[in-house]
Amino acid sequence: MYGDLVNKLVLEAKRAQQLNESSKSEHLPMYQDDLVRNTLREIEQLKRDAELLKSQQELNQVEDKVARCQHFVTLLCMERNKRGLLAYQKLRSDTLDAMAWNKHGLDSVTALAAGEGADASLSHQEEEYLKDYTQIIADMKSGEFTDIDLSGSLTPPSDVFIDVRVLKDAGEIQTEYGVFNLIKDSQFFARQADVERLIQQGFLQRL
Amino acid sequence: MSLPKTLQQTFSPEEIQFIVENEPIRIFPRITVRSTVRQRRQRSSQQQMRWRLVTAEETPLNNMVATQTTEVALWLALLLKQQGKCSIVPPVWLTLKQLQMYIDYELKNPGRFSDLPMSWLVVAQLLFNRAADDLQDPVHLLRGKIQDLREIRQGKIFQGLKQLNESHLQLDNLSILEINELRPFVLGVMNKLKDLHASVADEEEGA
Amino acid sequence: MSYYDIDDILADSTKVPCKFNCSVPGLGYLEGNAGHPIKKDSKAELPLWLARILAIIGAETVENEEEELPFVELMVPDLFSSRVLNAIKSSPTSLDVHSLSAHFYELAIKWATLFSDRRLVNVLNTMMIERAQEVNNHALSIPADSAPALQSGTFLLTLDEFEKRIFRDSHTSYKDMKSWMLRK
Amino acid sequence: MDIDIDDILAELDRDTTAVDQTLTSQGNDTTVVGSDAVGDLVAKQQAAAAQTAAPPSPVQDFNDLLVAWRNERMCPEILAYPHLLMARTLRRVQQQMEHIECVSMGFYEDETRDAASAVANKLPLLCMEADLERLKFVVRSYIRCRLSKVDKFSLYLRQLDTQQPVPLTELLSSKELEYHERHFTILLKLLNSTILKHMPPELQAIDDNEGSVPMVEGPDLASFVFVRVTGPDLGRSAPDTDPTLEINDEGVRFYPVYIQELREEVELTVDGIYVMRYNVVQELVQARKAILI
Repeated sequence: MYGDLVNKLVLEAKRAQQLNESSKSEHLPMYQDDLVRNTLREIEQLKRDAELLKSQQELNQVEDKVARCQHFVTLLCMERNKRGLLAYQKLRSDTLDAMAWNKHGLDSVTALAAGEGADASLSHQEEEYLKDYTQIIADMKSGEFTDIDLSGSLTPPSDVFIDVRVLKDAGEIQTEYGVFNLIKDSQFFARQADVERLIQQGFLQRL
Repeated sequence: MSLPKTLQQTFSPEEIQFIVENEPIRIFPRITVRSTVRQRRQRSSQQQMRWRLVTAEETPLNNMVATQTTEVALWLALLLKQQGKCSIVPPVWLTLKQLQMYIDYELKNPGRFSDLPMSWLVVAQLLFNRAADDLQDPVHLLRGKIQDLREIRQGKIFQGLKQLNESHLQLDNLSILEINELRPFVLGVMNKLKDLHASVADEEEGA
Repeated sequence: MSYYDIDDILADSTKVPCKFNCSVPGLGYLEGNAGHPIKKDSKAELPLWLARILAIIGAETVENEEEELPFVELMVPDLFSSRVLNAIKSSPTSLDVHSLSAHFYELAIKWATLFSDRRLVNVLNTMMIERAQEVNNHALSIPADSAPALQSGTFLLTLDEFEKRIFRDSHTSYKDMKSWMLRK
Repeated sequence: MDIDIDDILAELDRDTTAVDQTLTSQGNDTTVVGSDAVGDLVAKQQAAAAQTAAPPSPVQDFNDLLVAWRNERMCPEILAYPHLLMARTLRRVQQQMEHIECVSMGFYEDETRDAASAVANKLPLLCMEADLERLKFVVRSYIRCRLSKVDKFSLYLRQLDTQQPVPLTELLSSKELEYHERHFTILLKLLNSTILKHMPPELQAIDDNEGSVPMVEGPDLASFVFVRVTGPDLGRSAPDTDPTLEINDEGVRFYPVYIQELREEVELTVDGIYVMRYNVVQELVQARKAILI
């Protein structure tokens, strides 16, 4: 039945969505290249059917109504396929957006730049998109918003200074406000804004 | 997405706390900051440090005199308290006697909520954790009363959820944190009820 | 409802019984009979996205015919049969909605829209409110650190996608609140 | 209206040794049952505003920003960008950062000279940093929220451009407009290269509302919101000044509203809290007579 293929794609999207919701973070399963391509092929087939119907109709003037019913069915099947394909891709690009706003974006972009993206779960076009979007965010953060750090924490600042513990050795780390020497299991008192990134990256743990 | 899904429909409890922290509260400073005009002139060369703030009134801080009560934003009070520079004057409703009165009211009026301040739960919680020694009554007893109040009110709220409908609800005297906790449920169900009723709305229009 | 909404797309793939009002050659595949025509008055289960449109459009009125039938006629699916509606009325919370359809409410809204079915809306109104109380009780009482779906008893397994979302969102809200209350 | 930076500076630098009138007149801790602290805060700002000249004080601006942030977060549509307020706020953040930097440099110099005053000065610095972080947080969260709506309504906003009573350039900031345009472009590029260009031309549109499911999603203005009715200018002005307020038989002030879809009239009393369809209270929210909570 037409539309079954794209249903698989949408179910795939649903699974990814559920996974992201239950884990409260963003994952992208492998891009379903085959399903996408076969769905596009189905659309081509439908388009040919539609044209065939049209020419038949012009030739032998079959009952108008029947021809139009057939025509509608092919049209609706194409529409359905289009909706499924776009929804699948849109859900993925939304996930990429979310990744770009948090550390995964930085990581994946760095990974891409380092040529590690070859076996990634993203399609080539998605890699491009992620790079472009990361650049848009970078540009948004500059200019009048420079001081705001748009990609900073969305948890309200409750304490300016906090106690942190070092989770892994990382030597000296230069931050905007000074140098930290990160030795595993040591603790120190730091300005939250200074160490936010290091906490996000898993070097430090807030006590 | 530039805003995590969890924050698109509601506030986090931390954000509610942040909102409440901007409300004023009275403190007893343990330091004197106010200097006379003469004093200032004398040390014009060596400038005395002043508060200059962008989210809260700075005047009370710059006029602080030890043991003379003044009113500052809650977050400032908590910060000064943490630094041992003030004690906090607990709000008048935060005593065993007052809380018992509220509890009695809640029990006597199953269909209404007592007019506790909008921020009662947040303020109580913050003062319990960070200014327990400033409270009039033992903190563990106060906690118990607050817990009782919360449970009684929650019971009533849940009773009230049977009234969900597609038109509207009036929820006077619910506090900001109680509202926030309920938000996903109430809005989720009411929006669906609205859609359900909208599905036959056209028929009425025609009738 | 958003074009990109995954749940709406899935709800639309639900098959509903239809009766064809005319014979159409080449549409046999719709009833699993590819290569053959579909005959007038024959029945087929069509996905809602297809059935919904075929049920409202028909041939345009030809001059000498007074009223044109649409291509297909929708028949009441089991989902909204009086048997099910009676079961809902007698005990909404013991009904296994999920086994009826994973998108029960969504479909009901679509169905009610198509047929202006006020009776269905009224039954569902009561059902939704009653079941929602139960969903809420579960969302509140299940411990914050447990995996809710696993040890939830049977009720949570009977939820449709809308109810599941309400459960998940409320559970998260109560959980966040509890951990905020425990914070120092 | 131009923003006069000198006025802001003058405001920030005003002499703080004067006895604050608003302070001595506040004795609200004698009320037994807690009054609404937001209302108190507002009254205080009103008094403060009356004392100083035209430009809003930092605290006033911050409170307006808080309201804008809270409304935006809970509102189904994207609200108009407060251009002047945001310009003042961003400017203030920058100046305060510079100020704190100056003070902290002075503070470290002081330390070598005069240990006692250094300790005394540490506290204000700590407070000022916390204060600034709070302002930055609200701005950040507010902008991120708006961007998520710009994305959600991307196509809708493009169509609005021509027919909207408020032009898009008023609705969004120039940065948001740029973001909108660029993000739409790369999204379209992605959809084009993976899907659209492989389809028949008649199926390539992404703003086609004629199909069985319309493609462009606008805000659902009938969504429910929690709203608190504050009275005129968020309760800063006396109720008598608002001709749209009515008084019922029990002497309670209310705004009459009408739920179009249900043909139902409702009285929204001042200080009441409601769960209501957004389109019913939209005007009250925009006129600062109610706040989404």
